[in-house]
Amino acid sequence: MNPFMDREKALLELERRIAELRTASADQPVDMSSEIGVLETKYQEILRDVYGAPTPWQKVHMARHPNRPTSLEYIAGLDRFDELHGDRHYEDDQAVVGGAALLRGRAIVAIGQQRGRDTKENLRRNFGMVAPEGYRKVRRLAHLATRLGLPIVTFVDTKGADPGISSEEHAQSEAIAQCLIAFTTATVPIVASIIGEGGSGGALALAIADRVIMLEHSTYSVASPEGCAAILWGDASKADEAASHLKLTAQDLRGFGIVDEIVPEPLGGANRDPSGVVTRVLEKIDAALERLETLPAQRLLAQRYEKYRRIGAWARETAPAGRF
Amino acid sequence: MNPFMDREKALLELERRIAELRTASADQPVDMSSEIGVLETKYQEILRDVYGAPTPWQKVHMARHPNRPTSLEYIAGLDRFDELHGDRHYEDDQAVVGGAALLRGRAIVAIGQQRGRDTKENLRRNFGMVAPEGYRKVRRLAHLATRLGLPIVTFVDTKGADPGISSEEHAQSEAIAQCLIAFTTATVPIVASIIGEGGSGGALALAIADRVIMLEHSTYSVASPEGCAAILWGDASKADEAASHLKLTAQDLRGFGIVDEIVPEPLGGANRDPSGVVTRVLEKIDAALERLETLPAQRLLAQRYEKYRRIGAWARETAPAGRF
Amino acid sequence: MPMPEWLRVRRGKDAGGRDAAQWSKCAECGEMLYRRDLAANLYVCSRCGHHFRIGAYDRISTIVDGDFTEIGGEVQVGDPLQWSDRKSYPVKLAGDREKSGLSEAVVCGFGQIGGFDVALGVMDFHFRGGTMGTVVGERVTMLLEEATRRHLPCVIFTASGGARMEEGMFALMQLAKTTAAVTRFMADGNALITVLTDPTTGGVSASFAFQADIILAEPKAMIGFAGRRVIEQTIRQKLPEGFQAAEFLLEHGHIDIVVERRLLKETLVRFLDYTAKGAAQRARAEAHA
Amino acid sequence: MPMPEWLRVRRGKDAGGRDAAQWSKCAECGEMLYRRDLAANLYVCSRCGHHFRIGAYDRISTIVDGDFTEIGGEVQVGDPLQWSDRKSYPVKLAGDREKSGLSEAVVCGFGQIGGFDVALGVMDFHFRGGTMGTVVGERVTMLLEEATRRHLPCVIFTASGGARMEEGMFALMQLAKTTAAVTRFMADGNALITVLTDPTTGGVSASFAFQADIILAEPKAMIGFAGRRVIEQTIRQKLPEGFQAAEFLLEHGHIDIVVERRLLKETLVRFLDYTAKGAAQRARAEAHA
Ligand SMILES: [Zn+2]
Ligand SMILES: [Zn+2]
Repeated sequence: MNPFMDREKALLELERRIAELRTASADQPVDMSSEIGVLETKYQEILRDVYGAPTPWQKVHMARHPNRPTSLEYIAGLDRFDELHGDRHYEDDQAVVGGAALLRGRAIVAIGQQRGRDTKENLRRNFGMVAPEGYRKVRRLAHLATRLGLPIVTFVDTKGADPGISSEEHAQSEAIAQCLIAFTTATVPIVASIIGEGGSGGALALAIADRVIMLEHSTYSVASPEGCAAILWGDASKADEAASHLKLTAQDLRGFGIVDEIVPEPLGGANRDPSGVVTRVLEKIDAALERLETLPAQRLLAQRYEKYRRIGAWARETAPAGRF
Repeated sequence: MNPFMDREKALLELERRIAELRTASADQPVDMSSEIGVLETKYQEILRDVYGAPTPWQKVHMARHPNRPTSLEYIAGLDRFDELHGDRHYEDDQAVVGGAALLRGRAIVAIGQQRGRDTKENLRRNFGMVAPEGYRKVRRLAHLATRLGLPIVTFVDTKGADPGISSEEHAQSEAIAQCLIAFTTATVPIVASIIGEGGSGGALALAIADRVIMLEHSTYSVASPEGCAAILWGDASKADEAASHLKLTAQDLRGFGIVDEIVPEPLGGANRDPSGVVTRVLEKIDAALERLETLPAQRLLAQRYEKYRRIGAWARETAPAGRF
Repeated sequence: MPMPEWLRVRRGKDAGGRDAAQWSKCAECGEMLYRRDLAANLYVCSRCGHHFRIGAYDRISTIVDGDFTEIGGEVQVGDPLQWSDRKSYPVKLAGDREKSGLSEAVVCGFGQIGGFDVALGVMDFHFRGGTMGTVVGERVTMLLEEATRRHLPCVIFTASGGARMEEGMFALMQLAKTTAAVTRFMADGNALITVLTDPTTGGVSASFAFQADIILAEPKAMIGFAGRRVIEQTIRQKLPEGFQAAEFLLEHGHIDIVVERRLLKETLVRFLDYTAKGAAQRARAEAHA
Repeated sequence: MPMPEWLRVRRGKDAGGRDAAQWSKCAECGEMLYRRDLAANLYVCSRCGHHFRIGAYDRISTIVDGDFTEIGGEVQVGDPLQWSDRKSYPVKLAGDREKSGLSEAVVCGFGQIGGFDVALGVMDFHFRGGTMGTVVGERVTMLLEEATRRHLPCVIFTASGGARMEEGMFALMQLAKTTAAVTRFMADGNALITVLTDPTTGGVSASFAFQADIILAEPKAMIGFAGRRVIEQTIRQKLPEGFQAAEFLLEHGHIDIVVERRLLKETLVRFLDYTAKGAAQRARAEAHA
């Protein structure tokens, strides 16, 4: 499935050998710098070859990479974080993590979708697929943020909302629909960062924002490529084809004006320099908040309304005026 | 347990015999009016004897009488009723019934706690003990009423909130606490009627109101007499003693200023003339709404605040001013 | 009821694109129904009560008193992603236009229901499965904005397979856009009533369908966020009968009422009456301020 | 930390009414603990971490920076129902006053926590089981009203068996009164933080305890609406271990955090810091209006 797998193994093997040589040359007086240099050149070649111009489907796998920094890595980069739990009714959905935090001295509410970093955590986090209880936790925290004057900072990383039986029984539609209302009406600045995969309404529920930041190799789409292929062609295995149709890359979405800003990743993806990427994203968020924090609530809401009002309004904008 | 049971049987027997004689005298020319008169006098004597000056504990049983009109009888007396279901999340709790309605031409939201009128319905209605899902339905309807400008009319009839495992798991405390907030902040007139038993916070959740009406033989207390006896003396069987301590009668509560108005019941209780009682209660509600509907929202809220602010503030009112 | 002129003009064919002289088979009980009779019975099977999916203009004719003034008809779809798979997106759209007689998956406009002026939006599953793209989003938003200006209640009939794949993220963003319109509409004190019909899923169910003050549904309508197939693939077992049916949602407290189609108009009229009376009552109270 | 003067004056005896020289047995692990050491360890068992119930003034001394200005002390209880069972209500009250050194089941006032001015209410289970009657309701209401006037955040430690039977409906009405005060306090943009300690049930849990912006709880505190005994009688079976414990509520999403007593003050300080920063941030934004 993962189109990188073979060559990622080759890269890992090269990395291992370079490290071995380095250790060896440190221990003994033999100069191995030329051998190391050869391997490093080869390494960079493969890297560029594999990751230099990834296809949309390759980007999907970069976005899903198990070592790609998750919400908790970004949260760990905050000055301080106090997690707040639960929807006040039924459960504390572990697929979403939220709480009060400080970012560069500014008090915020941070909320992120959290997939697991190993199998065990994936089970506990439901692979980052949020249930209605989780979206109700998000809504509650958005209300809290509004009450306390704390800007909302979200980290989006989900294949989509949880599609299980109990999620349907507990009104997943309503939970997302009300989350959308909470973010639309929150009288504090909102900055959303698409850090991994942004899948459908389950992602949008955390991504109605005054500024949307997206990592270079993250994806954000109306449905997961697998879901899209299943819906259109009844065949989830055509996901790679769907991926190229969906225009789900940061570059596409920046061009459409749906994403405001792209944060570059190192060659090979965010997983090759997690802390650097985290720092750059947090800097962008901080800069966005700096600009947004001078807007009084009513101006902020009006601007947010207009931002979403415009998307897809082209036909209307060219239609003759005075229709009513 | 029921202190009336024996004499209620005697009354029923007399009723049956009077009816028999009436039928007989209608069929044949013999004049039986004197016999009938004798029985009727005896009937009235027993009635006065039993129900003339009921003790608090007797009132508890009158309030719980299986034939006493329940919320659905009052709702049936409205001009029109469209039931609305559910908490939008998990369940439609059948222990509480609510919807949009017309009362004497006025559009309202009517909400009532509903116990069963037989064993089967009691199971479905959980004996009128509302679960968190039910209180969340109530809160939703109170918000709807506020949004649409519909006064809220409630019928209180519960031993108390449901004390089961799943109610605790689903945050019964939070559900009631938020209901209290919804009623406190609703910008429409609220009229509550205590039509049967009003037990503790589970009753109050529907009874924060601009006007509280209470049937002559209803009860309204901080805990059910059984609960109070268990709490204080570890012995629920001392409920009759608790009942007299608790000052749970309409007359006591009117005296305390906690209830605004008493609606008289026929000798023997509301169950002896359900439709007459229903009509009188609805008239009182209508009259209360007529007075309240000329209050702008801000005056209404200020008046409601002051009403509850005063209760139990005696010590403070006599304290020296300018403490702070 | 007689077919109003606007409907006669609008409707070349019936909702399924078939000639009215044909027979239709009830998917529930198998009964063969003459389509003229079926139409007269509001597209409800006279034998088993099964509610057929109904075209937007047919729906409107069963709900409004007489006239209906459509708005947003001039909003025509773009092809923002230049999508083309087996067919190009514009070709797919042209086919659906031809087949359904509709210009897009929702018809919006103003009319009266039981004498009450309302904004009315009706989705139609026969056009791209009722999926929401930019045109649906734009028309619904225009409807809510104009209803806000006119201080009118809004009734929306939903029928949707979700967001439209071929418009990608532009489709997903319509959830945000319509939500924004709903919040302004509601903040202004207007009532939103939705009627969920078969099927209502995905992006539409996760936005305005479940943002309404009052939520009605037709009997047995399939309503949910995820589609049945997706759930079954996830849990690797068959879903029970009736899962995600309107009655299931009612029992789980998600919706207010399940209403048979023949009672739908009078039910809406009653709720519009409550709404109008409520607004008048509030105005009277505030007049004393 | 040194005992502040106000506390020395207030506290004749420790919370349990016992002399500080005595030994106490840990209810959890059985360890015998010298009460002076126990007090120094914030009344937490040094062996197993069990959190003892703690008196209101002891609590305040562990939370405020220094001074504490009590309000509402002059509010004294009436006997509205003229209640008398085994003993009269006034006799019961006098006994609890003597035993606990408290005038009622809550102590309210103003002080600083980590340099932040706050309104602080602390309930005490040792006075009538922390039950809420008119004095508790009145003092909490006064606290919230004064905090509203001063635009200060409010922190309330709950510990309560529910509403006080001996004041009947006057006690129940305190739920309504304090709720009213909470809504005005919050509508004014102030933050309410509650800390639920063992036990928090009935009328207190069903009012301000669960109306807060942020809800903390101490480890293993028993928190619920109905008491354990009532539930067991209703369902006719034993409840599982840990049912209604703070950790159970956390898992079920009812509360925000479970915080050990030794971390409580610094946790409160952090939340007061967020609150203060948020208010300042909002004020800066609105200054641009
Ligand atoms: Zn059929
Ligand atoms: Zn111990």
